[in-house]
Amino acid sequence: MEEAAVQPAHVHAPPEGFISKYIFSLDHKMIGKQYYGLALVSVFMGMVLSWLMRFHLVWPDVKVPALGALAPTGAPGGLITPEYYLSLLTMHGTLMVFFVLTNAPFAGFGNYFLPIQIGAEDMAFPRFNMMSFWTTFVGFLVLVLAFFIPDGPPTSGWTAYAPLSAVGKDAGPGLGWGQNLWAISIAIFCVGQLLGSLNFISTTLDLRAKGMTLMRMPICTWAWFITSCIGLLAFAVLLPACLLLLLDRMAGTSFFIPSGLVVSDRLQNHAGGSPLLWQHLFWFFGHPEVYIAILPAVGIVSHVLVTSMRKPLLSAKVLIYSMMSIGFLSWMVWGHHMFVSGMNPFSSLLFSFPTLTITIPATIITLIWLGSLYGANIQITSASLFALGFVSMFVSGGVSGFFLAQPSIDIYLHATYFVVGHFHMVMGVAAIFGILSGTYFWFPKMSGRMMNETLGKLHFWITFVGTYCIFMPFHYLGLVGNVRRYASFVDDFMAPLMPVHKFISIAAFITGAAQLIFLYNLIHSRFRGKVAPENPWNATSLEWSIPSPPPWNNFGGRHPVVFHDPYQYGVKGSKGDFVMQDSPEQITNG
Amino acid sequence: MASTPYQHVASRSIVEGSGHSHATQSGIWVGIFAITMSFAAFTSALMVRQGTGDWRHIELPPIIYLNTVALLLSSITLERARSRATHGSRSQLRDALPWLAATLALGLVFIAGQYFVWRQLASAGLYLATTSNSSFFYVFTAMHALHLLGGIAALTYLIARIAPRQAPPRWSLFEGAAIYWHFMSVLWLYLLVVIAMRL
Amino acid sequence: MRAKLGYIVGLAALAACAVIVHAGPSGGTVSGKVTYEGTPAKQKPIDMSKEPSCAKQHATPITTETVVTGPGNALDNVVVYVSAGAPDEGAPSQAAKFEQKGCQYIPHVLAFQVNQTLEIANADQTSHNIHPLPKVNREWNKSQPPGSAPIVDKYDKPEFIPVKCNIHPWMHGNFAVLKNSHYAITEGEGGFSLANLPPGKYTITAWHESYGDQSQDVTISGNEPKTVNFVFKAKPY
Amino acid sequence: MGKFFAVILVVITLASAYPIVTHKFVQPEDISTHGHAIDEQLADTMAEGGFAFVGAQLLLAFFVWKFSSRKDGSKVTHLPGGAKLMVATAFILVGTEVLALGVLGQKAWADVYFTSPKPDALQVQAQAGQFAFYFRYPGADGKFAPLHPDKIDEGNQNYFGLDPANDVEARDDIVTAEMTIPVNREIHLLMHAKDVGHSFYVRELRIQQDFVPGLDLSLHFTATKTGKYEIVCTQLCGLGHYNMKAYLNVLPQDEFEKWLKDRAAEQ
Repeated sequence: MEEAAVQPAHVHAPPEGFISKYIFSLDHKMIGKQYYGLALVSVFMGMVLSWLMRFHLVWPDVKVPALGALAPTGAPGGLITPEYYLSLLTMHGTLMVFFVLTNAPFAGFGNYFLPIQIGAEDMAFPRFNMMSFWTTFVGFLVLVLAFFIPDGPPTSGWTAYAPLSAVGKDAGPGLGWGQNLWAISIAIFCVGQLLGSLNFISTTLDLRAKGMTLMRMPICTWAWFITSCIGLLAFAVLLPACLLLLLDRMAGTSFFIPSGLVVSDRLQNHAGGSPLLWQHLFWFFGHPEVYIAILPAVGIVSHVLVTSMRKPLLSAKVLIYSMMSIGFLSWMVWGHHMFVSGMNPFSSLLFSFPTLTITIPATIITLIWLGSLYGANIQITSASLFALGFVSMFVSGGVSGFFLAQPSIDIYLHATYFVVGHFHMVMGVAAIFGILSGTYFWFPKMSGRMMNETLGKLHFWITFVGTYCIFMPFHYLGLVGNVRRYASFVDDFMAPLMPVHKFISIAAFITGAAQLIFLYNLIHSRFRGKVAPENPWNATSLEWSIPSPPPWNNFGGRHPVVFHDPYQYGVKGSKGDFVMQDSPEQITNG
Repeated sequence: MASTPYQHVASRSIVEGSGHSHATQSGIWVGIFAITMSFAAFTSALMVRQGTGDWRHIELPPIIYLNTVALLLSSITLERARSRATHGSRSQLRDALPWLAATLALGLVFIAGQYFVWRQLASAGLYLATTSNSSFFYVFTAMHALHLLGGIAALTYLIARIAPRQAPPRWSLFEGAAIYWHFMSVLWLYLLVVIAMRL
Repeated sequence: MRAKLGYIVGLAALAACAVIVHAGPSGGTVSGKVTYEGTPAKQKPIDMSKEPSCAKQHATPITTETVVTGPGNALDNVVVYVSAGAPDEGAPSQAAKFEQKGCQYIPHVLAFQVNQTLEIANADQTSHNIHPLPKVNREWNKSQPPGSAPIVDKYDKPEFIPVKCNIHPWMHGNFAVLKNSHYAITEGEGGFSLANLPPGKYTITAWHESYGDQSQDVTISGNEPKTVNFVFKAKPY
Repeated sequence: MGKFFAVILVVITLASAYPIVTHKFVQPEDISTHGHAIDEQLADTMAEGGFAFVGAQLLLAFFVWKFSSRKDGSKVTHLPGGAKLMVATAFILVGTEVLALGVLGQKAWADVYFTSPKPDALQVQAQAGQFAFYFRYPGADGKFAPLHPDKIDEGNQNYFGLDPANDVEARDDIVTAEMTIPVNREIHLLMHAKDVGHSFYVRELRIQQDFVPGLDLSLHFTATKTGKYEIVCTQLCGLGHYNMKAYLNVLPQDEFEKWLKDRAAEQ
């Protein structure tokens, strides 16, 4: 019966040959690694772009001949033009939000570990899974292509507000084919994510091993599941939005473009469109996207923390319910990005309350972490350090969100560096910390080798202090009224703040450089690292019950049966202070 | 935190047979959910856009109602096919074949019909960018047609698999395709109402 | 003050090319004066306060230049050129120079030949953005940070091209891309003179950015001087 | 190593709090009648948020200090009260705080958006376009002439698309690049976007409002202090965004009238 059930369940044969093993692989583990690799490439690209921006802001008249050679129109003679600054800004945001924060914690780790953690041999639809990655990859290529076209990369920011993004090249460089490529790339990306989310949901619902009830799933599995539900809705809305944008740009429709616009002395031939429509559609995706980035990190970090604490969380259930309610609330708050956008002021109030309410589940999550640390026996590893760093970042970024959720304060702080500081901390850096924590934690399982702890810790200290040095001052600048997305501050109210900007830039260069330590550690350990045992962290979830790296069908044909809740730590078990999920032994509290 | 061994080890994925047929089912439903979501987005766009003036109603070519009939018929024929092949054994599937073919044909008729509708509007001088109404009309109908092509592909695949000297397709695939196809009919009815009332 | 200087520099450059190009058999000369009748639109002072680095270069604010007049109803910035009758000529080797100084285009109207090198320089402390708006030629739109090298370009079809700076909306100028070297731009007294025209029948056209163009035919048999005058109708608004 | 983390975190926390506590970075002086409400709201939020920030970070640091790599390793204990305590804290502390602030905050918002300008408010129209603001005063007839996008001619300073040839009303409209207003007089700002989205941000006025193409919004405010302030665009509008600004001159009533007369002469 069980055999009959699971034989067809193994939907693909062991991969033979390079192509089917490494390129068009159906194996969720390889696909997970591919997503992670794509994110790794994107994150370093995005980081270099941010370096160029920070450099241009503080040393606007210093020539960078190399850059001049790379981008002759964008940086003639190595001087970055204002439009190229906006291109860097747009590409940085798009790469980071879509191809890093969505790919790595969700699609990357999720693909690799969700099936294993629920005791499945693969995703429900391996072919969709493969398509999902390669679609995303094409999206990536289309986006990057924008660097190499005469028109230059798009310049309308990652939010691509219409009509700037819709009227075409008259509005400025990068808004011709650059913007087309952006919209096409994001549309393709949406398709990839939809396929992925569909896969995650079906897999979680239907391929759980015997005994793996929903409440016995590890917290990160839950996070991925909730995230895929959010993603399914979010990307299903962004896709139509991008299509309509493309129609406005290429087919002359007027969904987002009103009549009577004069751009570059040219009267635009459109009528009756609504710029706010784009903002509504975009933010209806955009805010949930924030949680698509952060929830998987929350899950990963909880998973790592609980393992390093050697004791269960105060309550995994409460944590999971809090994540759910965040996911649920995320659908009622998109308008808080539009307080000063000309939306009806009454709706601003309607949007501000659910936004403020999100603070409650977020606080619960934080308090659960803190409360669980009490009386714990924290093992300090690179993984747990990044997890603890995440908690700190999550608090810092969350608190500033509390300011922006209030329309009255947002009148002053909207579109200042305060906002930039806020979302970089809570959505950017925090999520990155989650990814890094997950990397140090799962690398042994994924590669069969340990990462170098000394380098890992060095990497942590520089990154942790560095990110605070970069993003805390952003808040101060915002309080003074330093406007974001400015290519330069000459002849300007903001010019006196230049010392702070210099400090930030230097911190950014150092912190960025420190990431090379990580890259080196990653590559070096992959080949030279010391061989990893099956369960190096004495962890309890299913991924640690199989060899490192796992065989192509995860459990080698075995069908794990689950007997316990995921985190049986601080107990008297046969192996030590923990009992694994699939071990039938009785649990006696220590 | 303590839990006794063998406490609720039952989990539907194993007990109720193959998790994968379930997965196909829930996959289809999840997909349907996503599609619904994006058409909801299109509709809300229409609502917002309607508020901003220049709203000129368009004359719907009557063919569109014939197309509707064809699509609804296809759902019926598909049901006939399903009742023929209740458990998906080879012979039952063979009996279902003509009905499947009929469904496929009706689907193609619908697509062709929609094409004529577009031709008629174009000849009436209504193109994609002419008015906001025409824009929405083309977007709605084209997006639906696009999704229906997916269903047509699925039917073609099934028919090919049922053809002789082939391993019969998994029953769950058959059911999945059926659910999707019916959803396409429902979606079309919804769109037709929106189009007739709003555009 | 600086503006005037700029004019002279610009014109000197033009005169220079004229001389070199016409090192050939001398011919007839067509000269005359461009005037207006009626009241031309009032030229308003330009407020550059948003760009302090430019504003402080102008003791008194400069005015718009859409209709620049001289004594005796003279109309300046009119491009007078041979629109028909003269053979097309290859581009001269010198570059036509267009400068952005004090957030103003110098000269306001720049005439040069098809495929002649065009050099656009930024003499200001701020980034400018040059956006010529051609209809038949290839369009481009580039920014020029302070201290960066001149933008070099050429146009391969004859056209009158409005030029604007997106960053400083008041900055507007004109390129006159012409088929041959027989052209002049009126200045001060509104006078012009097209020299060295070999015998033949010519159409002389005068183009003004606000008042459009006028043409007159003239036949030259030897190297006698001919006079052609143009009168444009000025509109108060 | 855990203790080191605790120390670093404490340092970071105090260092982060220092500039705030010592008011190193504060918003410029408020010159509006409604701004104080926003400032108070910001101050309250800063106090409560700051408390939450410092509290949580220090607690984290303390726990990591105390409970990392312990000698008596295997013996883990649990927080008395457990999850219930945490949930209760979250709801009671944060919940009430959030709602309180939420409700209070609405007052400041209402001051700006839910009141209509007095009939005697001075009407000024602001037009945002790539990449400059221009302002229009109705002139002697007190009427704004209609706008004709096709008539826009920037080279001729016709930024709004007025048609003086045909509209008599247009002939006395005063168009300026600086916004000059009388002190202590309510201003009714009519906002019009020429091309793409822009925003009207005056820090000292505690005013920020987007220009939405095709949707003419309006604002009203009263400046209580003479001086020259920066009006900047805060909505990404293209390559010149960073350079899109104008100056706000707040003058005594009489000087304002003189200024307006001089501008009228220039038109």
